[in-house]
Amino acid sequence: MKSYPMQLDSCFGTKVFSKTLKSLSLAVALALLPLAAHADQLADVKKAGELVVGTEMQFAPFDFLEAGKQQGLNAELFAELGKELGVKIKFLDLPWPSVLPGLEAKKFDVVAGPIIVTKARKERYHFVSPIAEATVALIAGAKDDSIKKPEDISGKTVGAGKGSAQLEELKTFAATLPEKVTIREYVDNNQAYADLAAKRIVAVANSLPNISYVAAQKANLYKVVQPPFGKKSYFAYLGRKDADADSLIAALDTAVTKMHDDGRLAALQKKWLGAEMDVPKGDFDPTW
Amino acid sequence: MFDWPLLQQNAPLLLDALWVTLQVSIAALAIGFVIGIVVGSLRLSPVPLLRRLGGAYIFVFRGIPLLVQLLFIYYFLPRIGLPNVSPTMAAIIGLSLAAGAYIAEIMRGGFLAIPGGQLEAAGLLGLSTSQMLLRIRVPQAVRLTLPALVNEMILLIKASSLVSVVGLADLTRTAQNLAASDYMFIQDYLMLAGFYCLINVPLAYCGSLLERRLKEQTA
Amino acid sequence: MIFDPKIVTDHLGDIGSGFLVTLGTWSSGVVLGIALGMLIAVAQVFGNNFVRAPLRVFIELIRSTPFLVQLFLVYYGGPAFGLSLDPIPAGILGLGVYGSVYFAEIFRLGFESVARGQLEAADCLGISRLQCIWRIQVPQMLVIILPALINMITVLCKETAVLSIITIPELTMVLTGIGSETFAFVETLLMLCIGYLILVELCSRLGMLLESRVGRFMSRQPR
Amino acid sequence: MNSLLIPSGAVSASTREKQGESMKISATAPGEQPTILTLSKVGKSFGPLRVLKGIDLEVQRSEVVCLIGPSGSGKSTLLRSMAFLEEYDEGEIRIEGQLLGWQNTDKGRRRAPQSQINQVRRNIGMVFQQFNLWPHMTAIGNVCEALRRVRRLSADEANKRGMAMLEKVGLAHKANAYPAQLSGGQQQRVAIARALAMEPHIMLFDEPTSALDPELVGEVLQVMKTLAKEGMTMVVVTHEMGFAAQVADSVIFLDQGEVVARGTPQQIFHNAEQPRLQQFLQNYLDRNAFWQDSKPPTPNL
Repeated sequence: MKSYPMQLDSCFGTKVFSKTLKSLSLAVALALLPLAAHADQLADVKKAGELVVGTEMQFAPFDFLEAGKQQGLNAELFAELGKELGVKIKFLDLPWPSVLPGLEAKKFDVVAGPIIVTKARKERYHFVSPIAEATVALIAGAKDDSIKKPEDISGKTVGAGKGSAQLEELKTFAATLPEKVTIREYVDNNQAYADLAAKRIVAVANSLPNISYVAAQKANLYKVVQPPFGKKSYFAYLGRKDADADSLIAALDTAVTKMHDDGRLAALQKKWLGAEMDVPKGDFDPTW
Repeated sequence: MFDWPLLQQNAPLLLDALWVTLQVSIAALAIGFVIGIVVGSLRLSPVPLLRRLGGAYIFVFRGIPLLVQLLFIYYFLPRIGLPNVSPTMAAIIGLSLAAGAYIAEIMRGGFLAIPGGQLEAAGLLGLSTSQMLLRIRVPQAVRLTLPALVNEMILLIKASSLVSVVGLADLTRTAQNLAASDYMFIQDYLMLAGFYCLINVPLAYCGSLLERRLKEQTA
Repeated sequence: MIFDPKIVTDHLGDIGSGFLVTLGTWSSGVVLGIALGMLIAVAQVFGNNFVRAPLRVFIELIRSTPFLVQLFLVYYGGPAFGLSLDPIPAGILGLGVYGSVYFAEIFRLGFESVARGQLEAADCLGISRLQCIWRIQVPQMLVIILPALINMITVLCKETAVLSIITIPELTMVLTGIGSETFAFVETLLMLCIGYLILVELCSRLGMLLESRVGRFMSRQPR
Repeated sequence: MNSLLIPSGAVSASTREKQGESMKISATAPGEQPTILTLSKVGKSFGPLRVLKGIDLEVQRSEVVCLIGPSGSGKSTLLRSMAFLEEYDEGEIRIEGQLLGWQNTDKGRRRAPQSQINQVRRNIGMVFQQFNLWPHMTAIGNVCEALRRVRRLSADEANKRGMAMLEKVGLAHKANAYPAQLSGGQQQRVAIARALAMEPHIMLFDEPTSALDPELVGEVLQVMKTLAKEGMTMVVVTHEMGFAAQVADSVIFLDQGEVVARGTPQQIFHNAEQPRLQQFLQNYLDRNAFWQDSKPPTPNL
């Protein structure tokens, strides 16, 4: 111990502290400078021959691993989009809270997710046409008879993914119930499902496609609480909202619409989400 | 409650991920070691400004959680015009910078443990400051601090469980992904713990062996 | 994009409560960790091999695995073994157990650092082992181990960031939450840096104060 | 350095004996055994190395015994065995008739319970080469600790007795100083006061002046001499031959774990017969003889 003490740093006086703050604020000031470079993102992607997609691999049935291989709707849908654009697709797996900051830092071209289109998000990001319905519902314990309809969560503890639109929807719904609902926020949904199995919470709020898949996989553990409590909403992929990104999003939009028309999208929905879904084509106004 | 076929299926995937974890940890230890020597000797420099500089480095990189540092490097440095690095590079840079702060403190302790007379003797023989650092101080300090450095390696391997926030599929992230699709949370996490032990328990054993040997030599 | 102070002022209440949750879980975890660590160290230094061997295994297992993994196993795996804890108690327990093995190692080195002769002198005077630990070894080793102790306490401070995975609304959870709600990633990340630096700085200040107090007898100057 | 050499019969032990005679008699209360410490066939091994090879020794009440010998002769081990700081593995050590450290059972002997060891050890005071003061306590704190925790005296009582003990070693004015603020000689005097406070019947000194700068040796020896005069039973391991010559009633020369010679200081220092003892004394003289050609300085004790 004596030969390598973990010494207290006596020199960390206020002066150094304030200096540090100064240099940090300098870094911030630099960060605020607008980026000068103007380019066409579609051209860049085509030049590189590769579209980099940020996603989270813990979002079945859209993205998940099976025996170490990526599976789900996203992989197959993007494979089609890649064909349309004539580029290869490269997926990058990140924990959900890192995905949007990563997009803004230009770590990848688009975000798969997919994520629910909301008004606030539409102001910040550029969405591609929706690919699935995302209305929020509850999943509860298979043998829990106390939860038969969404209103039964009144006075109980419920979970949702941290920083998700589903969480916001749940909060809004909970506020309408007679008794206070305790809401736990999970870094990823799977921990919420685990806690549901451990009976710490009575239900988890998530979009219908996700919980339908989970309940189908583990019918002995979970059941979907019908009907969905949320307003009708949709899942979509998204990109950055700046001038250079416009060309790329437009190209993807065209490709999705094409898949819409020729039935490829419907086939994928049926394969992964259990049923065809009626989703708006092109731009639409989200309900919230 | 254990599902053996699944375990056999997942084990090779985790083994691959363990390799990723080891690669970034070893790279970070090597780079962190160099940073540690520089910052550690700055902390002992006779020039007050240099001492301050070393102190500030340690203050920042030891005071901010690694998770936040990693996010900063990955997402915000590119915005201020610094190169847009790959996930692997971001993980290595983040881990090295933090490891450098800890190793600097270890090395400072090691440098201080070298009797001053030795340096006076070296100075009288005409060795330059850098020669003294590389030929006399570093070799001895490393010998003295080897157990602490092994310990630091263990801490680094554990700390690397956070690198998934920059998009690197390390051991922890892989296990989490597996758990998310097979819903065997406990089994997958126990396996994850087992894989960390696979590396760290032998390392810890080496560390205590080295510590005992050092104690015998100096006693 | 501009640093928007409104992000901070709008969420001042949430940030404050996150700060307090971090402070609370951290300090409780530290107290628990030090108490457990002291017990482990005493058992290791004074116990026989039947006590020491299992403790050694426990220490190695805890030291070899990331806190994140341990916390996950305790919280999500606990119910399978009949241990169903609420997030905050689980977090404090996890933090305390994780810290305890490091504290124990620090205390063990501390015990070893008190010269054997002093214990022989106490032995000859008939002072009991327990009295010897409490009156002679602990006060002295405190001075020697204080820097290492403070270091470990600051490490635990940063480990509290991991508590968000078991849904504890601590500082990291709150601020990243605000980040994804308002997309103000820069502001929240900076707030995180500043928040933790304040906590760590507070801790080192306290440590220095303590060091100058408990170490007075080491000085050659009369008071 | 007033007591280094062996004076040729000047201040001898016999002189001191006469001075202390009356006190010694009064110190032995009627009915008490005159023999306070008995060692019979005491042996001790560290692994294959046998450091004590069957030592027999008796110490009478108020007797001062000095143990001398080259380093590695086993003299410190022997002294530490008398306080059971070393577990001797053969023979017996009895203090006032009680067996120290072991108890005999049907299955042979085993270590006595700690309470019993402490019971026997109550009668022993020990002074160490390295003082072994507790650095986080003041001088008076060191002296009072065992009075409070073991003897369970009240703070006032302990303090009163502690101050008396510090007075005795001439350090009452340093009562509130920490060990780091005291010289080596002062620290050793505090250590003596600490041992004396427990009113031991026998004091063991393990090279009490070896760790001191030469100019500080005198003050410690002075305190020990006073103790001897007052009739304290003492066993002293020392390299201070002058002290042994002046104060000891008997001197024991140990070499390689055996008692090679024992006798009065006169017999040991002036009429040494054993070659090993002669060699030891010659080495000692050679090392300390700075007066080669002139007359040795006269000791003024």
